[in-house]
Amino acid sequence: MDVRVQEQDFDISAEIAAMRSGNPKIGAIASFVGVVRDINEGDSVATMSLEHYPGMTEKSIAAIITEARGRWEVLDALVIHRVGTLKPTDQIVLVIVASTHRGDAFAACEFIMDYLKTRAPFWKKEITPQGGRWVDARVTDDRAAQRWERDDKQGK
Amino acid sequence: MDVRVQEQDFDISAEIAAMRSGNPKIGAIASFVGVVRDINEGDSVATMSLEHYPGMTEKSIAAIITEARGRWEVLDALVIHRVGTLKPTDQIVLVIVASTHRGDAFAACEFIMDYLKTRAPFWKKEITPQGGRWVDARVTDDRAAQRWERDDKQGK
Amino acid sequence: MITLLYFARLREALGTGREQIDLPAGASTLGTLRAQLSQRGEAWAREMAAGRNLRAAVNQEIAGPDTPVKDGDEVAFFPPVTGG
Amino acid sequence: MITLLYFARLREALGTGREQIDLPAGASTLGTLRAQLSQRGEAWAREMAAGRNLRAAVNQEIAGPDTPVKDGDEVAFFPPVTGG
Repeated sequence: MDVRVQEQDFDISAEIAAMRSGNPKIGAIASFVGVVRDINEGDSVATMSLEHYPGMTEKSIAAIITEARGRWEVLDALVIHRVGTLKPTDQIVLVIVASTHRGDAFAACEFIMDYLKTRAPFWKKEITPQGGRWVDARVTDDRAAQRWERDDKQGK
Repeated sequence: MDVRVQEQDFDISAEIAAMRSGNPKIGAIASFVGVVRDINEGDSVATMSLEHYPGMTEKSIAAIITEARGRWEVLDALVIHRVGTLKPTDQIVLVIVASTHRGDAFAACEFIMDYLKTRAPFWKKEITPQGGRWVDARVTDDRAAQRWERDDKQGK
Repeated sequence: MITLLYFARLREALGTGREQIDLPAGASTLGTLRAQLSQRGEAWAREMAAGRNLRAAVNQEIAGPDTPVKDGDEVAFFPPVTGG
Repeated sequence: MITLLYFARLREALGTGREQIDLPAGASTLGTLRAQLSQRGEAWAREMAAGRNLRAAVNQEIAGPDTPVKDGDEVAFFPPVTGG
């Protein structure tokens, strides 16, 4: 289990290879890569700047991974989140979850991503030709995270 | 949209990079890597041999991707399935789905994987110290694919 | 002539992966073709038996017992798939 | 002394990202601390207003208005997060 916050890019092949060689019980690896889009609510984004809360960031992501491990079989998990200046088509975030079976890997990976979106202290600022603009939190992200809470109550 | 059946290994980083540079609308990339496990129903697996039905394989996977595109927003998708001899910790299959938002990417990726498991004509043979043994189809795989059919009927 | 393909466990049990035969008289569907093939001998009777969990495709599309089979078709029999 | 941290839009609006202050008298919870800070001037009143959608953490754990604040704590205020 590993959490990294860094300016440099990441290499998903290398990370998956390290996981595979580390545990021969792994049968399924689900992953997610977030990418800077060139269009966000109408304006063209020239660059994007990512700020975070050092210390709390790592703790909050580690707590999300711990929660995922309590719900699904997680043999290994990795979250890398980039900070600093990024441009369209750049990778922002990587979540990898390895499990024995794919159902657990997919669910835990999506859970971590949904919770990270609402609980990990990162803030995006878009730098357009019109100036800088802090990105507003999306209601859909809150809903995506709340899904997992409803699942709990219904015992699904 | 691309489907490849090949003996050689694949590089998920290179495939994701090609997708990202090809479409600046991509914001979310969900992917799945299937890995040869060293334990399958109790025996230790020395190697695994994968056979397929050339022609039908590619067609059936392309049809699964087309179905996914009808259900979710899919900006790009790639399936690579290896055949021939593989050993534990080797990569077997890669599914990558790119979309604007992560919900679509995750759902379409899991859907493609579940359908591939029950509809694409591949057969695994485990070669153990005790000899060769064709892997039996799993009931859990049928159930995983049927989930998506139930969703249709319920209009979810 | 039709092309018959057999895969995986079935290919090994029957000792062949591919053959070309004249469409047998009365074998106008996948179901009747399978019944005819099951009369070829012991291994065929066992592997093609009606209760056997076998899948089939006609011209590379998944097919059922009622799927028509005609001259020139490619017909494949195989166990449930286990890829991924 | 407590450490106060401000992030993103809030940091820019307040013109500061970090300060150390003596815990104000009567500010024993996050809610009362926020009310005190809102009296520092126009930008503070606007950004710290009760209706403002602001999040906070005490010692790097998400906290609510009733969370106790004591000497030595690290208290952070920030807008809803937008990572990933």
